[in-house]
Amino acid sequence: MVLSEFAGVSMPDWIDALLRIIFIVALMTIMAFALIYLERKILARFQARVGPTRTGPIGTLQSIADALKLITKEDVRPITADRWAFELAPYMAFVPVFLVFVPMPFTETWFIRDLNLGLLFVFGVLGLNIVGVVMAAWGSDNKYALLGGVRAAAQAISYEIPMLLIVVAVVMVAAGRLAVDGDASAAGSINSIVGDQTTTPYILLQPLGFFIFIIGMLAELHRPPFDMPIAESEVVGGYFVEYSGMRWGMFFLAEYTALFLLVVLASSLFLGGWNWPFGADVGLGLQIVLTFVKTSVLIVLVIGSRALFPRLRIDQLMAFSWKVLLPFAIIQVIANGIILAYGGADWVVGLVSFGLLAALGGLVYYIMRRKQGEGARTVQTTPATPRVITAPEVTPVEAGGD
Amino acid sequence: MDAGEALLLLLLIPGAAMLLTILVPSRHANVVRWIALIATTATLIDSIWIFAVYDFAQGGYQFDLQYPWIENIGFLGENGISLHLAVDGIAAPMVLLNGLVGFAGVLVSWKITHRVKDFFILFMALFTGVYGVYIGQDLFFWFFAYELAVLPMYLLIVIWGSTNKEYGAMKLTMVLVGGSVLIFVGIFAVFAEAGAGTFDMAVLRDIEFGRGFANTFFPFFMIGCGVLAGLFPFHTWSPDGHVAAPTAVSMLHAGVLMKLGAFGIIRLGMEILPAGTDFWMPVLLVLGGVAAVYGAISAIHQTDLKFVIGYSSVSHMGFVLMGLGTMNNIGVNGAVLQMFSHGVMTALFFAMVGGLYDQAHTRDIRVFGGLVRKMPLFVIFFGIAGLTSLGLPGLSGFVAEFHIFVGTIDTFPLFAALGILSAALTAIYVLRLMGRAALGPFNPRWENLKDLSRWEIAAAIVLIAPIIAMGIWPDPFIDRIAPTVAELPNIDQIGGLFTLSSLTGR
Amino acid sequence: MPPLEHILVVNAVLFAIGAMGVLTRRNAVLILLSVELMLNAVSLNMVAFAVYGHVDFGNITGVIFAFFIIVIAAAEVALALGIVVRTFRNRATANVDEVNLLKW
Amino acid sequence: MDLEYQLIIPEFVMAGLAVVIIAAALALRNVDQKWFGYATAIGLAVIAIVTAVAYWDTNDDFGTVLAVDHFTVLFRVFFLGIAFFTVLAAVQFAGDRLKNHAEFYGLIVFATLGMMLLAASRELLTAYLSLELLSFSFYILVGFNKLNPFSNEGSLKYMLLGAFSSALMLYGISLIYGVTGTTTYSAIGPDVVEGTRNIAEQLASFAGGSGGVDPDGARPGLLIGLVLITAGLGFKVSAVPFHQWTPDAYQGAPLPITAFLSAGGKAAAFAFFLRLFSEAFLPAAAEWVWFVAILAAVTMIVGNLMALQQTNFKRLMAYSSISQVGYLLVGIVALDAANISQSQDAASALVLHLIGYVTTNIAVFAAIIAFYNRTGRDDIVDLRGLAERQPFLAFAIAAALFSLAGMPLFAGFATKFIIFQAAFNNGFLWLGAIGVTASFVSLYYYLMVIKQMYLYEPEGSDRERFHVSRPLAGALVVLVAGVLFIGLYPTPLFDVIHSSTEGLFEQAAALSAAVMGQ
Amino acid sequence: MEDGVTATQVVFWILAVVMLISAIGVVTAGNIVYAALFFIASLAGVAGIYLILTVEFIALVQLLIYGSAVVILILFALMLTRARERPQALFGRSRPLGIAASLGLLAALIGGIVATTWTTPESSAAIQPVGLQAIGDAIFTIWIVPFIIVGVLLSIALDGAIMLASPDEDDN
Repeated sequence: MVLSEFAGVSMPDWIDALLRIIFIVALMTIMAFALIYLERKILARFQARVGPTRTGPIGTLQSIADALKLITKEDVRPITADRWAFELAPYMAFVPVFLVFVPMPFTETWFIRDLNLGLLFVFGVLGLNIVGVVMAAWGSDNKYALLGGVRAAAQAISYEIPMLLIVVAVVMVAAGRLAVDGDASAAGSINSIVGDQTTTPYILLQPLGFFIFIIGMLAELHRPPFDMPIAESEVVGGYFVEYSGMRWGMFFLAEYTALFLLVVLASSLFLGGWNWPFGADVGLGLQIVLTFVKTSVLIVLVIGSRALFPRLRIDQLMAFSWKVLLPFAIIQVIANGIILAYGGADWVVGLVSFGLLAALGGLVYYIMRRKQGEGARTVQTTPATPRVITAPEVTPVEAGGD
Repeated sequence: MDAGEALLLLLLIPGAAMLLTILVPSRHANVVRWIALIATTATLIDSIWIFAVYDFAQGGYQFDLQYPWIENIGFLGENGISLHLAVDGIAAPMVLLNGLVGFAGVLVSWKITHRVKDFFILFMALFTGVYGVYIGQDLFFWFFAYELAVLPMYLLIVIWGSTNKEYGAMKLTMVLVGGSVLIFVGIFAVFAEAGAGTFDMAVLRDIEFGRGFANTFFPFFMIGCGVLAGLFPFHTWSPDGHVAAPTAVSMLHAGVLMKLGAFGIIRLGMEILPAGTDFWMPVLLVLGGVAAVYGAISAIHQTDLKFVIGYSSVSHMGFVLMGLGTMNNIGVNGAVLQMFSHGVMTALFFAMVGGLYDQAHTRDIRVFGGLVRKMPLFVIFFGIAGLTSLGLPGLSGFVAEFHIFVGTIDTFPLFAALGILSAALTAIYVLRLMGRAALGPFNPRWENLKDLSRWEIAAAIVLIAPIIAMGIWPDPFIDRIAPTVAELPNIDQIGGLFTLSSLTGR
Repeated sequence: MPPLEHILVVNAVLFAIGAMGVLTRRNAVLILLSVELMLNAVSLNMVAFAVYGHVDFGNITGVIFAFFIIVIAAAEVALALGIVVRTFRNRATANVDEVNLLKW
Repeated sequence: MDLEYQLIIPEFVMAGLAVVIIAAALALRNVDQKWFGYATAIGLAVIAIVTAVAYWDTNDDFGTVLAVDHFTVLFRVFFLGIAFFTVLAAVQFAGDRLKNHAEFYGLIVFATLGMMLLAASRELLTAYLSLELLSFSFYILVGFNKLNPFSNEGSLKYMLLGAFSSALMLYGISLIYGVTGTTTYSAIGPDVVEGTRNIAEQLASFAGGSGGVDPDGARPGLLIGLVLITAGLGFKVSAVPFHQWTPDAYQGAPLPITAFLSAGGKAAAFAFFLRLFSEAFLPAAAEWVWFVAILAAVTMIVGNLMALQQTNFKRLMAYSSISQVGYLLVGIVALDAANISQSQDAASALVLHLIGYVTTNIAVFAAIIAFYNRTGRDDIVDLRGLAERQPFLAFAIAAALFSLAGMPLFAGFATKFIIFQAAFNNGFLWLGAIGVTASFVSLYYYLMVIKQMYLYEPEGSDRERFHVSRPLAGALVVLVAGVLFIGLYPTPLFDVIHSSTEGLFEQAAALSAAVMGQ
Repeated sequence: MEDGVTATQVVFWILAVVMLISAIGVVTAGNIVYAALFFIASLAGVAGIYLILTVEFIALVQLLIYGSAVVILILFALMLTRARERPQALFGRSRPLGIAASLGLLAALIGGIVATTWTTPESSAAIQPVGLQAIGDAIFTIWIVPFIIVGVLLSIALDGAIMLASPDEDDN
């Protein structure tokens, strides 16, 4: 539909479908390569290095060289690994991410399909890739892989909840605004949400939402400072420690693709996506540029955070999600509900959300101050004992009174 | 006569005594005892009054009293369940019997020191239940009271009993409640079949039940109640229960409770399902006869005093069932008389045995001897009971058994012979008992025995009085019983033969 | 659209498979999975009825029902695993017939 | 859509109460934990009284999902009463032997909330969710003593079988929905008449392969749905053969929860059972009654026979409660499509027996809890000599057990008499006879308990007399008095119940009137 | 119903077969993790059928909720059973009985389904997709009480799971 319009010719459905798939694969590959290159470059700059320079002009072909290396590498499977789980895991991790492309609006008309439930689709499908992670973790028959997998799953699930709640809050705002135009039920579609941000990016209405979304995104992607599942110094490399060659590459590809997709989603939800922020209806070409500018900003932010922040402990990470983000997300949803139900103006929504964000910041600051005040002796440097793995054989407790 | 409140009092006084006792702290044992004594005295007076005032000239049910109880439940009938009380000529002596035995029972129980409070609570519950059965005119209430009478037995035996009490108590309770299951089913069948929408016996009596239905459900009542009356194959709980029970409970049990069975057969079986009597009463007669002989033979073999009396009870209740089985006015009359007579007599027996056992701590006949030297009063009273038991003229037993034999001769002469045989056997064991234990050579082991306490003497006198009264002047009883019996459905009138009531010119 | 009967038969088979799992498995987690299969069959049934019937019935109760069933199922999994974890902490097993202090 | 939220204020207040208790415990860490128990109890009592006063005359519907009629209000008060006594009995127990007290009481309140909603539901989805709310609370509560492997195991088994039974029931519901197109009781009713018409005939014609299936009438799916729902409910009320979880859950659960489970859980399931079967399925009574009757018979027989072999008191009570379920099912069997007033009386009889049974059971458990608080033991032999050590407890237990056995003076006699009479009246003489025989058997094992208390002397190192805490003793006195009152004069209670069951049969009455009119 | 076999029906049967085979895998797999993986496949099949039935919302909810829930499930299965280290008998003794019972259930269900005349629309054209708006409206008006109940229920499930699973100081 979209492509055929773009090409200006009508074509059979199957060709259309094929074209879309090719489009996705191509885009995904390019983006992944670009991201890998960018990350290395940006990180290097942070660390006062120059990064890859040899392959291609200023190292731009480095990613392709990496890919070639991976493809030609021997595919090793540990002898004790579980065959099916080990072999299938990369696909399980990869395919869901691949599917998430479907509702992503790169421009007003450039998307694969404008799903009415696009947001739900993104989260429903993206959540499945954790299955691949767990399969890999378990199938590798490696203690560190398992630890990493367990961490990854726990982390993903924990941060999915505040993220989803925030998306709900955004959808509430969007539905309230769209209802003015007559179709509130379109609020589940990402493109409609973007379309509504012609003058007001939702970051102004839901600053808390943006904050939580970005944090959640980092955690979902196992990006630093939330990279415990794959932290070399803790679990050697996490769930894909036993993988090599292209299978390892698929995990990597999946991760970078997911990064790109979530960033696009964040820019769509909060930064107005393909919109020029001052209301002018810009053309298709500029829309692409706008999308990529906004995503790039976020990408630099994400990559930069790797260099800027130290890694958390796993328990701190979980506590932060459950004890800080989740309550604030819930409060945000309730607040939105109350304000919108009583027809509050947009600026009220924004102000309240900003107030909540300030409160969150204040709370975190207070907690950190208090922790520091307690002195260094309470600082734990090792993660909590992974008792899940080493649980001793427990003899049944003697029968007796309660 | 319309003073039904007197009947209500029979239930209220012991009930109130029970509640009052619950409130008394258990350390005041004497208060408890006195409450019980006062209550039983009051009920005894009430019972006597009812017995005396019952207008035998008028006959039928009197003292009618009806209160609504459980209402508005569609399938329990339009009138629901009512608290309907009344006595007829059969119930009146039974009420008196219960009053007497209960009173005597309290006297005999005076010496109980273990958990006095609990004992009297349960005793009063039992006592109330028995009254309820005698005076209840509503099947629900009747059954309620019947179960209430059975229920405390278990605890009474288990706590205060002796000799294999766990077994005896459990057996007794299970057999009796098992019997009541049959009654329960029978009651519902009758209710459904009658379609009168009431459990009121007064109404149900007037309803003609089909022969087939009656033949099917008569045995539910006959066996269900018969179990309590020691009906032959189901009698084994009775001696075990008697032996295990404490004295007062044995008294009430043998003296009153077993009569409930026979009474139930009259009330539920003969009155409500008369059509079933033709088929089943001969069976009852045969079983009664067998029980009479079997009980007597068993009694001969026993060495434990209580077992002797227990089997003797079976035997005597066999007479009662025989009498009922004759289905003629004299036989049934005799059965009712025997119920009364045996009730008082066996209560006396157990009171005496209890008095002995408390001192001797054994009931083995073989170790006793010459007790008359130490316990003359005991021997006299025991003797009176024994002589009543073997049917000595001048004592109540004779009157009753004579009626039964006469009735049986009229219908089943052969069984009359059986009955007389068993009376003879009774003579054997009673006289053996007397000869061995009371007279005979004195066993020096019993040097320290004392005679009966005054409480026991009082109890014995209370019980002996009606024995002698009925023996020499049975008219007050027969006056009340005979007309009522004559009005029972399906009763053969054989007035031509000898009846004592003819003496009074009726 | 496939005929309603086909969907129902498929669901019945799924339900029966789940029931078989419950009845033959002895590991608590596996029993739980089997129960989830059964619940899936139920929600599919509900949705099928709602979709095929809602022209006539004018309601979408079945869809709502399916939604709630899915939610309940998730809660059930969470709670059941809490209990299983507790069992494992106490007894080091998750097989229901090794958990046999009480007669089964 | 206009929803009258004031109708369900008590439910909201209940949820609020639970949340407040839990939150308060987080805030007030230094307060003696027993005050949370007493606060809960007071809260429940207040809600009960206010509900009874304020809602008794209400007869209204909340949307299509809840009915707030006499039946609802009666059960609201009833459940609140159950919870009240449970909490009262639990205070000392929880203080001595459990942790997380506030959550404990909070979950009890939540479970009660589930019960209240269940009794009010007039729609299958709501009913199912309420049932799950109740069940979930119980799954947790049963395993609440989390370091005790028994508690844990009971919880695990209860949970797994409970989930299985939910699935069965849900499948049945889906079939019902598929056939009738609705999940509202009152709307199911008329369709059921159509759907189950001559099911036997239809099946026969189908089996005969004649292909002559009546195109608009053949709906055996409905019958299968009914059977599955009954089976699922059978699990919830623990009817044989769906009872396997019961003894384990009962034995494993902390004692107050065993009490609550046996009283509240059962009462709620039967409230649901009754409303569903009288409002929705009554017209098809002829089709399902045999199934329920067999269920009842088997339950009574097996429950009692299994109880005979038990040595643990909680397990004994579990089987005893199973057999009680059999008696209660007799009340369902007595529902009669053709005779609405008979049905209503049967329903009232069922509720009466339910109330009697629950009162009695709570009394038993309250007494056992008092005993357990002192001794920490719950085998039957441990009760030895209780009559010496604490005569009042022994009396309360004995009275309650006699009541369960259906002995006169106590609730069990009158209520069983009435419920069996209901079955007799509906032509189920054999079922009533089984019931009577079963309760005769039950007397045996109750007597075995009573024997331990009264016959033997106390054993072991602890033979002193002991005291029962005031609130618990007070609760026991009230309960035993209640047992006696129901046993001696059930009429006033029955009148109340009767007026509350009226609403259940309005629809059926209208239907049958319509049939008569044809 | 339209005549002939439409593409949708083909897809349906493919999904159904996948779903059922995976389901059989769940109940027969000799390894807990495999069972869980089969379960995911089965769930995906169910979600696909939801899509065919035009209820995308339920399909996505299915993926979203089960996706997460099941992953936790597998994790715990991994941690708890250590299937690799200690192979366990995963079937109870009553296996034949269970199979027989479930086959009986299946026969009864299929018999009932086939024998019943279901109310279905004349043609599948009459079948309209169930819109998200309709679902939302229904949940927040008619079904508000169930919705609230589910809310309460989820919180107690969460509370209970945490309370039960969390280690205690006297835990060994």
